[in-house]
Amino acid sequence: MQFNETTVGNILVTRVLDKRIAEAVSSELKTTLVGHFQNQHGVVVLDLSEVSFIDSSGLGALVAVLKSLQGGDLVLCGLGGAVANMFKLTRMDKVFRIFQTADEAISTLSA
Amino acid sequence: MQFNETTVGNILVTRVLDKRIAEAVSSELKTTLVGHFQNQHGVVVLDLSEVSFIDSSGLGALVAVLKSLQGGDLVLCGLGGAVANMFKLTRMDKVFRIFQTADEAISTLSA
Amino acid sequence: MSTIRFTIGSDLKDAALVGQSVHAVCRHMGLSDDVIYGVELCVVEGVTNAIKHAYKFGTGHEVSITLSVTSGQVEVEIVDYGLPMPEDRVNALRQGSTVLDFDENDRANLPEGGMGLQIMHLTMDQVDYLTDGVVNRLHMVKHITPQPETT
Amino acid sequence: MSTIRFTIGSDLKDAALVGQSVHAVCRHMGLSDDVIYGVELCVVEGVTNAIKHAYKFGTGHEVSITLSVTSGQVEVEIVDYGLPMPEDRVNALRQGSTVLDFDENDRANLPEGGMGLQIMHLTMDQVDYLTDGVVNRLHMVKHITPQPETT
Ligand SMILES: Nc1ncnc2c1ncn2[C@@H]1O[C@H](COP(=O)(O)OP(=O)(O)O)[C@@H](O)[C@H]1O
Ligand SMILES: Nc1ncnc2c1ncn2[C@@H]1O[C@H](COP(=O)(O)OP(=O)(O)O)[C@@H](O)[C@H]1O
Repeated sequence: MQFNETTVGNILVTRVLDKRIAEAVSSELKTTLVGHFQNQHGVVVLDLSEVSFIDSSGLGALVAVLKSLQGGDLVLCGLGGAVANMFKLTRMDKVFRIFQTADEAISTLSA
Repeated sequence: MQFNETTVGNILVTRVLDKRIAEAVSSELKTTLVGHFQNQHGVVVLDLSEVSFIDSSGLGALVAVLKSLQGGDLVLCGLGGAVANMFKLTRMDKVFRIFQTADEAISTLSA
Repeated sequence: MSTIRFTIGSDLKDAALVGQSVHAVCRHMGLSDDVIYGVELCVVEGVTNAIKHAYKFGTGHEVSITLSVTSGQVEVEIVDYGLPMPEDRVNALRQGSTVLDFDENDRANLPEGGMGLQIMHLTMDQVDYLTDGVVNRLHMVKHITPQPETT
Repeated sequence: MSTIRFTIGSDLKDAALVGQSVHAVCRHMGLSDDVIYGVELCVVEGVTNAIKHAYKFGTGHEVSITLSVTSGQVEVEIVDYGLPMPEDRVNALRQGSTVLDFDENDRANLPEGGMGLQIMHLTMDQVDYLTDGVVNRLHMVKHITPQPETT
Protein backbone atom coordinates (compact mmCIF):
# COMPACT_ATOMS: atom_id res chain seq x y z
CA MET A 1 0.00 0.00 0.00
CA GLN A 2 1.00 3.59 -0.42
CA PHE A 3 0.41 6.36 2.07
CA ASN A 4 1.09 10.06 2.31
CA GLU A 5 1.71 11.20 5.87
CA THR A 6 1.69 14.63 7.50
CA THR A 7 2.06 15.47 11.17
CA VAL A 8 0.24 18.43 12.74
CA GLY A 9 1.02 18.64 16.48
CA ASN A 10 0.14 15.25 17.94
CA ILE A 11 -2.13 14.46 14.98
CA LEU A 12 -0.91 12.23 12.16
CA VAL A 13 -2.82 12.55 8.91
CA THR A 14 -2.43 9.37 6.86
CA ARG A 15 -3.78 9.60 3.34
CA VAL A 16 -4.29 6.25 1.63
CA LEU A 17 -3.05 6.52 -1.96
CA ASP A 18 -4.37 3.12 -3.10
CA LYS A 19 -7.74 3.30 -4.83
CA ARG A 20 -8.98 0.04 -3.35
CA ILE A 21 -8.90 -1.38 0.16
CA ALA A 22 -9.71 -5.06 -0.01
CA GLU A 23 -8.56 -8.43 1.32
CA ALA A 24 -5.26 -8.23 -0.59
CA VAL A 25 -4.10 -5.22 1.45
CA SER A 26 -6.26 -5.16 4.58
CA SER A 27 -3.74 -6.78 6.92
CA GLU A 28 -1.05 -4.39 5.70
CA LEU A 29 -3.38 -1.48 6.44
CA LYS A 30 -4.02 -2.79 9.93
CA THR A 31 -0.32 -3.32 10.70
CA THR A 32 0.58 0.14 9.42
CA LEU A 33 -2.04 1.87 11.53
CA VAL A 34 -1.32 -0.14 14.68
CA GLY A 35 2.34 0.78 14.19
CA HIS A 36 1.45 4.48 14.13
CA PHE A 37 -0.23 4.22 17.50
CA GLN A 38 2.71 2.30 18.94
CA ASN A 39 4.87 5.20 17.76
CA GLN A 40 3.01 7.44 20.21
CA HIS A 41 0.80 9.22 17.75
CA GLY A 42 -2.12 10.40 19.81
CA VAL A 43 -4.63 10.77 17.01
CA VAL A 44 -4.52 9.33 13.50
CA VAL A 45 -6.73 10.93 10.87
CA LEU A 46 -7.15 8.37 8.10
CA ASP A 47 -7.89 10.26 4.89
CA LEU A 48 -9.80 8.02 2.47
CA SER A 49 -10.45 10.67 -0.18
CA GLU A 50 -8.48 8.78 -2.84
CA VAL A 51 -10.12 5.46 -2.04
CA SER A 52 -13.00 4.55 -4.32
CA PHE A 53 -13.67 1.04 -3.00
CA ILE A 54 -13.55 -0.74 0.35
CA ASP A 55 -14.73 -4.26 1.11
CA SER A 56 -15.63 -5.98 4.39
CA SER A 57 -12.06 -7.05 5.08
CA GLY A 58 -10.84 -3.46 4.70
CA LEU A 59 -13.58 -2.31 7.02
CA GLY A 60 -12.72 -5.15 9.42
CA ALA A 61 -9.10 -3.99 9.49
CA LEU A 62 -10.17 -0.50 10.57
CA VAL A 63 -12.44 -1.95 13.26
CA ALA A 64 -9.56 -4.10 14.48
CA VAL A 65 -7.35 -1.02 14.80
CA LEU A 66 -10.08 0.80 16.72
CA LYS A 67 -10.45 -2.14 19.09
CA SER A 68 -6.70 -2.31 19.68
CA LEU A 69 -6.45 1.31 20.84
CA GLN A 70 -5.16 1.96 24.35
CA GLY A 71 -5.84 5.70 24.39
CA GLY A 72 -5.52 7.94 21.35
CA ASP A 73 -8.06 7.87 18.57
CA LEU A 74 -8.52 6.81 14.95
CA VAL A 75 -10.80 9.13 13.01
CA LEU A 76 -11.73 9.10 9.33
CA CYS A 77 -12.26 11.68 6.62
CA GLY A 78 -12.84 11.97 2.87
CA LEU A 79 -15.34 9.14 2.49
CA GLY A 80 -16.59 9.23 -1.11
CA GLY A 81 -19.63 7.53 -2.64
CA ALA A 82 -18.97 3.81 -2.44
CA VAL A 83 -16.91 4.07 0.75
CA ALA A 84 -19.52 6.18 2.53
CA ASN A 85 -22.20 3.70 1.40
CA MET A 86 -20.24 0.83 2.92
CA PHE A 87 -19.96 2.54 6.32
CA LYS A 88 -23.67 3.32 6.27
CA LEU A 89 -24.73 -0.17 5.19
CA THR A 90 -22.77 -1.78 8.02
CA ARG A 91 -23.65 0.96 10.58
CA MET A 92 -19.94 1.57 11.05
CA ASP A 93 -20.69 5.26 10.40
CA LYS A 94 -22.00 5.24 13.97
CA VAL A 95 -18.81 3.68 15.29
CA PHE A 96 -16.12 5.88 13.75
CA ARG A 97 -15.81 9.63 14.08
CA ILE A 98 -16.03 10.82 10.48
CA PHE A 99 -15.09 14.26 9.10
CA GLN A 100 -15.58 15.70 5.64
CA THR A 101 -11.97 16.70 5.10
CA ALA A 102 -8.61 16.33 6.83
CA ASP A 103 -8.60 20.09 7.53
CA GLU A 104 -11.95 19.83 9.26
CA ALA A 105 -10.67 16.90 11.34
CA ILE A 106 -7.51 18.78 12.33
CA SER A 107 -9.26 22.00 13.31
CA THR A 108 -11.86 20.14 15.38
CA LEU A 109 -9.33 17.87 17.07
CA SER A 110 -6.83 20.67 17.82
CA ALA A 111 -9.50 22.96 19.29
CA MET B 1 -28.31 5.96 -31.40
CA GLN B 2 -29.17 9.25 -29.81
CA PHE B 3 -28.45 12.66 -31.25
CA ASN B 4 -28.97 16.24 -30.22
CA GLU B 5 -29.52 18.52 -33.22
CA THR B 6 -29.37 22.29 -33.62
CA THR B 7 -29.68 24.33 -36.81
CA VAL B 8 -27.72 27.55 -37.34
CA GLY B 9 -28.47 29.02 -40.79
CA ASN B 10 -27.74 26.27 -43.27
CA ILE B 11 -25.51 24.46 -40.76
CA LEU B 12 -26.84 21.48 -38.84
CA VAL B 13 -24.94 20.62 -35.68
CA THR B 14 -25.45 16.97 -34.80
CA ARG B 15 -24.12 15.97 -31.42
CA VAL B 16 -23.76 12.22 -30.91
CA LEU B 17 -25.00 11.34 -27.43
CA ASP B 18 -23.82 7.71 -27.49
CA LYS B 19 -20.46 7.16 -25.82
CA ARG B 20 -19.34 4.52 -28.29
CA ILE B 21 -19.46 4.35 -32.09
CA ALA B 22 -18.80 0.78 -33.16
CA GLU B 23 -20.07 -1.91 -35.52
CA ALA B 24 -23.38 -2.23 -33.63
CA VAL B 25 -24.40 1.34 -34.55
CA SER B 26 -22.24 2.36 -37.49
CA SER B 27 -24.80 1.70 -40.23
CA GLU B 28 -27.40 3.66 -38.25
CA LEU B 29 -24.94 6.56 -37.99
CA LYS B 30 -24.35 6.46 -41.73
CA THR B 31 -28.07 6.35 -42.59
CA THR B 32 -28.82 9.22 -40.24
CA LEU B 33 -26.14 11.45 -41.68
CA VAL B 34 -26.91 10.64 -45.32
CA GLY B 35 -30.55 11.50 -44.51
CA HIS B 36 -29.51 14.93 -43.24
CA PHE B 37 -27.81 15.74 -46.53
CA GLN B 38 -30.83 14.52 -48.50
CA ASN B 39 -32.87 16.95 -46.39
CA GLN B 40 -30.93 19.79 -47.99
CA HIS B 41 -28.65 20.57 -45.09
CA GLY B 42 -25.64 22.26 -46.67
CA VAL B 43 -23.16 21.54 -43.93
CA VAL B 44 -23.34 19.04 -41.10
CA VAL B 45 -21.09 19.58 -38.10
CA LEU B 46 -20.78 16.24 -36.34
CA ASP B 47 -19.98 16.93 -32.71
CA LEU B 48 -18.18 13.95 -31.18
CA SER B 49 -17.44 15.54 -27.81
CA GLU B 50 -19.50 12.96 -25.89
CA VAL B 51 -17.99 10.03 -27.78
CA SER B 52 -15.16 8.29 -25.94
CA PHE B 53 -14.62 5.40 -28.35
CA ILE B 54 -14.79 4.84 -32.11
CA ASP B 55 -13.74 1.71 -33.99
CA SER B 56 -12.90 1.13 -37.66
CA SER B 57 -16.50 0.51 -38.65
CA GLY B 58 -17.58 3.82 -37.09
CA LEU B 59 -14.79 5.55 -38.93
CA GLY B 60 -15.75 3.71 -42.12
CA ALA B 61 -19.32 4.98 -41.77
CA LEU B 62 -18.09 8.57 -41.64
CA VAL B 63 -15.88 8.00 -44.67
CA ALA B 64 -18.84 6.49 -46.53
CA VAL B 65 -20.92 9.60 -45.78
CA LEU B 66 -18.12 11.84 -47.00
CA LYS B 67 -17.86 9.84 -50.22
CA SER B 68 -21.61 10.03 -50.79
CA LEU B 69 -21.71 13.84 -50.70
CA GLN B 70 -22.94 15.66 -53.78
CA GLY B 71 -22.12 19.17 -52.58
CA GLY B 72 -22.39 20.26 -48.97
CA ASP B 73 -19.85 19.19 -46.39
CA LEU B 74 -19.43 16.98 -43.34
CA VAL B 75 -17.07 18.44 -40.75
CA LEU B 76 -16.18 17.17 -37.31
CA CYS B 77 -15.56 18.68 -33.90
CA GLY B 78 -14.99 17.68 -30.29
CA LEU B 79 -12.60 14.79 -30.87
CA GLY B 80 -11.37 13.62 -27.46
CA GLY B 81 -8.40 11.40 -26.59
CA ALA B 82 -9.21 7.97 -28.02
CA VAL B 83 -11.24 9.36 -30.92
CA ALA B 84 -8.54 11.82 -31.93
CA ASN B 85 -5.96 9.02 -31.70
CA MET B 86 -8.02 6.89 -34.07
CA PHE B 87 -8.21 9.64 -36.71
CA LYS B 88 -4.48 10.21 -36.43
CA LEU B 89 -3.57 6.52 -36.57
CA THR B 90 -5.58 6.02 -39.76
CA ARG B 91 -4.57 9.40 -41.25
CA MET B 92 -8.24 10.30 -41.49
CA ASP B 93 -7.35 13.52 -39.64
CA LYS B 94 -6.02 14.63 -43.04
CA VAL B 95 -9.28 13.74 -44.77
CA PHE B 96 -11.88 15.41 -42.57
CA ARG B 97 -12.04 19.06 -41.64
CA ILE B 98 -11.79 18.97 -37.85
CA PHE B 99 -12.60 21.80 -35.42
CA GLN B 100 -12.04 22.00 -31.68
CA THR B 101 -15.63 22.91 -30.82
CA ALA B 102 -19.00 23.28 -32.53
CA ASP B 103 -18.84 27.05 -31.96
CA GLU B 104 -15.50 27.24 -33.71
CA ALA B 105 -16.90 25.21 -36.63
CA ILE B 106 -19.97 27.44 -36.90
CA SER B 107 -18.10 30.71 -36.78
CA THR B 108 -15.57 29.55 -39.38
CA LEU B 109 -18.18 28.08 -41.70
CA SER B 110 -20.57 31.05 -41.45
CA ALA B 111 -17.80 33.59 -42.10
CA MET C 1 -30.02 -8.78 -22.26
CA SER C 2 -26.29 -8.12 -22.01
CA THR C 3 -24.11 -10.83 -20.55
CA ILE C 4 -20.40 -11.11 -19.90
CA ARG C 5 -18.41 -13.69 -17.97
CA PHE C 6 -15.18 -12.89 -16.15
CA THR C 7 -12.75 -15.65 -15.21
CA ILE C 8 -9.74 -15.25 -12.95
CA GLY C 9 -7.34 -17.52 -11.14
CA SER C 10 -7.67 -17.82 -7.36
CA ASP C 11 -5.40 -14.86 -6.77
CA LEU C 12 -6.62 -12.05 -4.51
CA LYS C 13 -5.04 -9.30 -6.55
CA ASP C 14 -7.09 -10.34 -9.59
CA ALA C 15 -10.32 -9.92 -7.60
CA ALA C 16 -9.79 -6.18 -8.14
CA LEU C 17 -9.76 -6.73 -11.92
CA VAL C 18 -13.21 -8.28 -11.68
CA GLY C 19 -14.41 -5.47 -9.42
CA GLN C 20 -13.22 -2.84 -11.88
CA SER C 21 -14.72 -4.71 -14.82
CA VAL C 22 -18.09 -5.16 -13.16
CA HIS C 23 -18.07 -1.49 -12.24
CA ALA C 24 -17.29 -0.46 -15.83
CA VAL C 25 -19.94 -2.72 -17.35
CA CYS C 26 -22.62 -1.53 -14.91
CA ARG C 27 -21.71 2.08 -15.63
CA HIS C 28 -21.86 1.42 -19.38
CA MET C 29 -25.33 -0.01 -18.91
CA GLY C 30 -26.42 3.28 -17.36
CA LEU C 31 -27.07 1.89 -13.87
CA SER C 32 -27.25 4.24 -10.88
CA ASP C 33 -24.26 4.79 -8.59
CA ASP C 34 -25.97 2.96 -5.74
CA VAL C 35 -26.59 -0.12 -7.86
CA ILE C 36 -23.05 -0.01 -9.26
CA TYR C 37 -21.49 0.24 -5.79
CA GLY C 38 -23.69 -2.53 -4.43
CA VAL C 39 -23.10 -4.96 -7.25
CA GLU C 40 -19.34 -4.32 -7.31
CA LEU C 41 -19.14 -4.79 -3.55
CA CYS C 42 -21.08 -8.06 -3.54
CA VAL C 43 -19.04 -9.42 -6.44
CA VAL C 44 -15.78 -8.63 -4.65
CA GLU C 45 -17.12 -10.16 -1.40
CA GLY C 46 -18.19 -13.30 -3.24
CA VAL C 47 -14.95 -13.67 -5.20
CA THR C 48 -12.85 -13.03 -2.09
CA ASN C 49 -14.81 -15.69 -0.21
CA ALA C 50 -14.26 -18.20 -2.99
CA ILE C 51 -10.49 -17.59 -2.90
CA LYS C 52 -10.29 -17.43 0.89
CA HIS C 53 -12.73 -20.11 2.01
CA ALA C 54 -13.47 -22.39 -0.96
CA TYR C 55 -9.84 -22.52 -2.14
CA LYS C 56 -8.16 -21.70 1.22
CA PHE C 57 -5.93 -19.20 -0.62
CA GLY C 58 -4.53 -21.97 -2.83
CA THR C 59 -3.55 -20.62 -6.23
CA GLY C 60 -4.17 -22.10 -9.67
CA HIS C 61 -7.92 -22.60 -9.28
CA GLU C 62 -10.62 -20.80 -11.21
CA VAL C 63 -13.33 -18.38 -10.16
CA SER C 64 -15.83 -17.25 -12.76
CA ILE C 65 -18.34 -14.47 -12.52
CA THR C 66 -21.25 -14.08 -14.90
CA LEU C 67 -22.92 -10.69 -15.03
CA SER C 68 -26.23 -10.24 -16.87
CA VAL C 69 -28.06 -6.96 -17.11
CA THR C 70 -31.62 -6.69 -18.35
CA SER C 71 -33.92 -3.70 -18.15
CA GLY C 72 -35.27 -4.92 -14.80
CA GLN C 73 -32.39 -6.54 -12.96
CA VAL C 74 -28.73 -7.27 -12.57
CA GLU C 75 -27.93 -10.93 -12.08
CA VAL C 76 -24.60 -12.27 -10.85
CA GLU C 77 -23.42 -15.84 -10.56
CA ILE C 78 -20.06 -16.66 -8.97
CA VAL C 79 -18.80 -20.17 -9.53
CA ASP C 80 -15.95 -21.99 -7.78
CA TYR C 81 -14.89 -25.64 -7.58
CA GLY C 82 -13.55 -25.64 -4.03
CA LEU C 83 -14.90 -26.55 -0.62
CA PRO C 84 -18.62 -25.83 -0.42
CA MET C 85 -19.96 -23.31 2.07
CA PRO C 86 -21.18 -24.92 5.34
CA GLU C 87 -24.96 -25.21 5.55
CA ASP C 88 -25.33 -22.84 8.51
CA ARG C 89 -23.49 -20.16 6.52
CA VAL C 90 -25.78 -20.73 3.55
CA ASN C 91 -28.70 -20.15 5.88
CA ALA C 92 -27.08 -16.99 7.22
CA LEU C 93 -26.68 -15.79 3.65
CA ARG C 94 -30.29 -16.51 2.78
CA GLN C 95 -31.99 -15.40 5.98
CA GLY C 96 -29.58 -12.82 7.28
CA SER C 97 -27.56 -12.82 10.50
CA THR C 98 -27.09 -10.58 13.53
CA VAL C 99 -23.44 -9.72 12.83
CA LEU C 100 -24.27 -6.06 12.14
CA ASP C 101 -26.67 -5.69 15.08
CA PHE C 102 -23.81 -4.58 17.31
CA ASP C 103 -24.04 -1.97 20.05
CA GLU C 104 -21.99 0.85 18.53
CA ASN C 105 -20.74 1.95 21.97
CA ASP C 106 -19.47 -1.49 22.90
CA ARG C 107 -16.21 -1.25 21.05
CA ALA C 108 -14.79 -4.55 22.32
CA ASN C 109 -17.58 -6.50 20.66
CA LEU C 110 -17.56 -4.89 17.20
CA PRO C 111 -17.20 -7.41 14.37
CA GLU C 112 -13.85 -7.58 12.57
CA GLY C 113 -14.99 -10.21 10.09
CA GLY C 114 -17.93 -12.35 9.14
CA MET C 115 -19.68 -9.37 7.52
CA GLY C 116 -19.45 -10.43 3.87
CA LEU C 117 -22.48 -12.71 3.69
CA GLN C 118 -24.63 -10.20 5.58
CA ILE C 119 -23.53 -7.43 3.20
CA MET C 120 -24.72 -9.55 0.26
CA HIS C 121 -27.95 -10.37 2.10
CA LEU C 122 -28.67 -6.68 2.75
CA THR C 123 -27.55 -5.32 -0.62
CA MET C 124 -29.13 -7.79 -3.00
CA ASP C 125 -32.82 -8.56 -3.55
CA GLN C 126 -32.15 -12.28 -3.94
CA VAL C 127 -29.18 -14.33 -2.77
CA ASP C 128 -28.74 -18.05 -2.99
CA TYR C 129 -25.97 -20.61 -2.90
CA LEU C 130 -26.22 -23.96 -4.63
CA THR C 131 -23.72 -26.77 -4.69
CA ASP C 132 -23.55 -30.35 -5.92
CA GLY C 133 -20.34 -30.83 -3.93
CA VAL C 134 -18.18 -30.08 -6.97
CA VAL C 135 -19.53 -26.91 -8.55
CA ASN C 136 -20.50 -24.16 -6.11
CA ARG C 137 -22.73 -21.36 -7.32
CA LEU C 138 -23.42 -18.11 -5.51
CA HIS C 139 -26.38 -16.47 -7.21
CA MET C 140 -27.45 -12.87 -6.62
CA VAL C 141 -30.08 -10.62 -8.14
CA LYS C 142 -30.54 -6.89 -7.74
CA HIS C 143 -33.72 -5.29 -9.06
CA ILE C 144 -33.33 -2.01 -10.86
CA THR C 145 -35.75 0.55 -12.18
CA PRO C 146 -35.86 0.07 -15.95
CA GLN C 147 -32.94 1.70 -17.72
CA PRO C 148 -32.76 3.25 -21.17
CA GLU C 149 -31.17 0.77 -23.58
CA THR C 150 -27.48 1.47 -24.04
CA THR C 151 -25.56 0.38 -27.10
CA MET D 1 1.19 -10.89 -13.57
CA SER D 2 -2.50 -10.05 -13.55
CA THR D 3 -4.77 -12.04 -15.81
CA ILE D 4 -8.48 -11.95 -16.48
CA ARG D 5 -10.56 -13.66 -19.15
CA PHE D 6 -13.75 -12.17 -20.58
CA THR D 7 -16.27 -14.35 -22.36
CA ILE D 8 -19.26 -13.11 -24.33
CA GLY D 9 -21.73 -14.58 -26.77
CA SER D 10 -21.40 -13.61 -30.43
CA ASP D 11 -23.53 -10.52 -29.99
CA LEU D 12 -22.19 -7.17 -31.21
CA LYS D 13 -23.67 -5.19 -28.35
CA ASP D 14 -21.68 -7.27 -25.86
CA ALA D 15 -18.43 -6.34 -27.62
CA ALA D 16 -18.82 -2.97 -25.87
CA LEU D 17 -18.88 -4.73 -22.49
CA VAL D 18 -15.50 -6.25 -23.26
CA GLY D 19 -14.18 -2.90 -24.47
CA GLN D 20 -15.26 -1.17 -21.27
CA SER D 21 -13.86 -3.98 -19.12
CA VAL D 22 -10.50 -4.00 -20.86
CA HIS D 23 -10.35 -0.23 -20.51
CA ALA D 24 -11.12 -0.42 -16.77
CA VAL D 25 -8.58 -3.16 -16.11
CA CYS D 26 -5.84 -1.34 -18.05
CA ARG D 27 -6.61 1.86 -16.15
CA HIS D 28 -6.52 -0.02 -12.84
CA MET D 29 -3.09 -1.36 -13.79
CA GLY D 30 -1.87 2.21 -14.17
CA LEU D 31 -1.25 2.06 -17.93
CA SER D 32 -0.96 5.25 -19.97
CA ASP D 33 -3.91 6.64 -21.93
CA ASP D 34 -2.26 5.78 -25.24
CA VAL D 35 -1.79 2.15 -24.27
CA ILE D 36 -5.32 1.93 -22.87
CA TYR D 37 -6.84 3.39 -26.06
CA GLY D 38 -4.75 1.15 -28.29
CA VAL D 39 -5.46 -2.06 -26.41
CA GLU D 40 -9.19 -1.33 -26.11
CA LEU D 41 -9.38 -0.50 -29.81
CA CYS D 42 -7.57 -3.67 -30.91
CA VAL D 43 -9.69 -5.83 -28.61
CA VAL D 44 -12.90 -4.37 -30.02
CA GLU D 45 -11.61 -4.78 -33.59
CA GLY D 46 -10.68 -8.40 -32.92
CA VAL D 47 -13.94 -9.26 -31.16
CA THR D 48 -15.99 -7.55 -33.86
CA ASN D 49 -14.14 -9.51 -36.53
CA ALA D 50 -14.81 -12.79 -34.74
CA ILE D 51 -18.55 -12.03 -34.59
CA LYS D 52 -18.72 -10.62 -38.12
CA HIS D 53 -16.39 -12.86 -40.07
CA ALA D 54 -15.75 -16.02 -38.04
CA TYR D 55 -19.39 -16.40 -36.93
CA LYS D 56 -21.01 -14.43 -39.80
CA PHE D 57 -23.17 -12.59 -37.24
CA GLY D 58 -24.67 -15.89 -36.06
CA THR D 59 -25.61 -15.69 -32.38
CA GLY D 60 -25.07 -18.25 -29.63
CA HIS D 61 -21.35 -18.75 -30.20
CA GLU D 62 -18.58 -17.80 -27.81
CA VAL D 63 -15.77 -15.28 -28.03
CA SER D 64 -13.24 -15.19 -25.22
CA ILE D 65 -10.61 -12.58 -24.56
CA THR D 66 -7.71 -13.12 -22.19
CA LEU D 67 -5.91 -10.02 -20.95
CA SER D 68 -2.60 -10.35 -19.11
CA VAL D 69 -0.65 -7.40 -17.80
CA THR D 70 2.92 -7.71 -16.57
CA SER D 71 5.34 -4.91 -15.79
CA GLY D 72 6.66 -5.01 -19.34
CA GLN D 73 3.74 -5.81 -21.61
CA VAL D 74 0.04 -6.22 -22.19
CA GLU D 75 -0.90 -9.49 -23.85
CA VAL D 76 -4.27 -10.19 -25.43
CA GLU D 77 -5.59 -13.43 -26.88
CA ILE D 78 -8.96 -13.53 -28.63
CA VAL D 79 -10.38 -16.97 -29.26
CA ASP D 80 -13.28 -17.99 -31.49
CA TYR D 81 -14.48 -21.34 -32.86
CA GLY D 82 -15.81 -20.10 -36.20
CA LEU D 83 -14.48 -19.86 -39.74
CA PRO D 84 -10.73 -19.28 -39.73
CA MET D 85 -9.27 -16.15 -41.25
CA PRO D 86 -8.11 -16.62 -44.87
CA GLU D 87 -4.35 -16.97 -45.19
CA ASP D 88 -3.85 -13.79 -47.21
CA ARG D 89 -5.60 -11.84 -44.42
CA VAL D 90 -3.34 -13.47 -41.83
CA ASN D 91 -0.40 -12.25 -43.88
CA ALA D 92 -1.89 -8.77 -44.07
CA LEU D 93 -2.25 -8.78 -40.29
CA ARG D 94 1.33 -9.92 -39.75
CA GLN D 95 3.09 -7.88 -42.41
CA GLY D 96 0.77 -4.92 -42.78
CA SER D 97 -1.21 -3.77 -45.80
CA THR D 98 -1.59 -0.63 -47.89
CA VAL D 99 -5.19 0.10 -46.93
CA LEU D 100 -4.22 3.28 -45.09
CA ASP D 101 -1.78 4.49 -47.77
CA PHE D 102 -4.59 6.41 -49.46
CA ASP D 103 -4.25 9.78 -51.17
CA GLU D 104 -6.18 12.01 -48.78
CA ASN D 105 -7.36 14.23 -51.64
CA ASP D 106 -8.78 11.37 -53.65
CA ARG D 107 -12.05 11.10 -51.81
CA ALA D 108 -13.59 8.48 -54.08
CA ASN D 109 -10.88 5.98 -53.18
CA LEU D 110 -10.86 6.33 -49.41
CA PRO D 111 -11.33 3.03 -47.57
CA GLU D 112 -14.69 2.43 -45.89
CA GLY D 113 -13.67 -0.93 -44.44
CA GLY D 114 -10.83 -3.38 -44.28
CA MET D 115 -8.97 -1.19 -41.79
CA GLY D 116 -9.27 -3.37 -38.69
CA LEU D 117 -6.32 -5.71 -39.30
CA GLN D 118 -4.08 -2.80 -40.24
CA ILE D 119 -5.07 -0.93 -37.08
CA MET D 120 -3.97 -3.96 -35.03
CA HIS D 121 -0.76 -4.25 -37.06
CA LEU D 122 0.08 -0.58 -36.45
CA THR D 123 -0.98 -0.37 -32.81
CA MET D 124 0.49 -3.55 -31.39
CA ASP D 125 4.13 -4.60 -31.16
CA GLN D 126 3.32 -8.22 -32.02
CA VAL D 127 0.27 -9.64 -33.78
CA ASP D 128 -0.31 -13.21 -34.78
CA TYR D 129 -3.18 -15.49 -35.70
CA LEU D 130 -3.07 -19.24 -35.18
CA THR D 131 -5.69 -21.80 -36.04
CA ASP D 132 -6.02 -25.57 -36.06
CA GLY D 133 -9.22 -25.23 -38.06
CA VAL D 134 -11.37 -25.44 -34.93
CA VAL D 135 -9.90 -23.03 -32.40
CA ASN D 136 -8.82 -19.67 -33.79
CA ARG D 137 -6.48 -17.52 -31.75
CA LEU D 138 -5.64 -13.88 -32.39
CA HIS D 139 -2.63 -13.02 -30.29
CA MET D 140 -1.42 -9.48 -29.64
CA VAL D 141 1.29 -7.96 -27.50
CA LYS D 142 1.89 -4.33 -26.62
CA HIS D 143 5.13 -3.38 -24.86
CA ILE D 144 4.87 -0.87 -22.08
CA THR D 145 7.38 1.00 -20.00
CA PRO D 146 7.45 -0.71 -16.61
CA GLN D 147 4.59 0.38 -14.35
CA PRO D 148 4.46 0.69 -10.59
CA GLU D 149 2.74 -2.37 -9.10
CA THR D 150 -0.92 -1.70 -8.42
CA THR D 151 -2.92 -3.65 -5.89
N1 LIG E 1 -17.52 -19.24 -1.01
C1 LIG E 1 -17.43 -19.84 0.20
N2 LIG E 1 -17.05 -21.12 0.29
C2 LIG E 1 -16.92 -21.73 1.48
N3 LIG E 1 -17.19 -21.12 2.66
C3 LIG E 1 -17.59 -19.85 2.64
C4 LIG E 1 -17.73 -19.15 1.42
N4 LIG E 1 -18.15 -17.90 1.71
C5 LIG E 1 -18.26 -17.83 3.03
N5 LIG E 1 -17.93 -18.99 3.63
C6 LIG E 1 -17.97 -19.27 5.10
O1 LIG E 1 -18.82 -18.31 5.70
C7 LIG E 1 -18.12 -17.54 6.67
C8 LIG E 1 -18.63 -16.11 6.66
O2 LIG E 1 -18.26 -15.45 5.45
P1 LIG E 1 -18.26 -13.86 5.37
O3 LIG E 1 -19.53 -13.37 5.97
O4 LIG E 1 -17.98 -13.45 3.99
O5 LIG E 1 -17.11 -13.37 6.34
P2 LIG E 1 -15.53 -13.66 6.38
O6 LIG E 1 -15.10 -14.01 4.99
O7 LIG E 1 -14.98 -12.36 6.86
O8 LIG E 1 -15.33 -14.78 7.37
C9 LIG E 1 -16.67 -17.69 6.32
O9 LIG E 1 -15.82 -17.47 7.42
C10 LIG E 1 -16.62 -19.11 5.77
O10 LIG E 1 -16.56 -20.02 6.81
N1 LIG F 1 -11.58 -13.21 -37.00
C1 LIG F 1 -11.70 -13.39 -38.34
N2 LIG F 1 -12.15 -14.54 -38.83
C2 LIG F 1 -12.27 -14.71 -40.16
N3 LIG F 1 -11.97 -13.76 -41.06
C3 LIG F 1 -11.53 -12.59 -40.64
C4 LIG F 1 -11.37 -12.33 -39.25
N4 LIG F 1 -10.91 -11.08 -39.12
C5 LIG F 1 -10.79 -10.58 -40.35
N5 LIG F 1 -11.14 -11.48 -41.30
C6 LIG F 1 -11.10 -11.25 -42.77
O1 LIG F 1 -10.20 -10.19 -43.03
C7 LIG F 1 -10.87 -9.08 -43.68
C8 LIG F 1 -10.30 -7.77 -43.20
O2 LIG F 1 -10.65 -7.54 -41.84
P1 LIG F 1 -10.59 -6.07 -41.26
O3 LIG F 1 -9.30 -5.47 -41.64
O4 LIG F 1 -10.86 -6.14 -39.80
O5 LIG F 1 -11.72 -5.24 -41.98
P2 LIG F 1 -13.30 -5.43 -42.09
O6 LIG F 1 -13.76 -6.20 -40.90
O7 LIG F 1 -13.79 -4.03 -42.11
O8 LIG F 1 -13.55 -6.16 -43.40
C9 LIG F 1 -12.33 -9.28 -43.36
O9 LIG F 1 -13.16 -8.70 -44.34
C10 LIG F 1 -12.44 -10.81 -43.33
O10 LIG F 1 -12.54 -11.32 -44.63
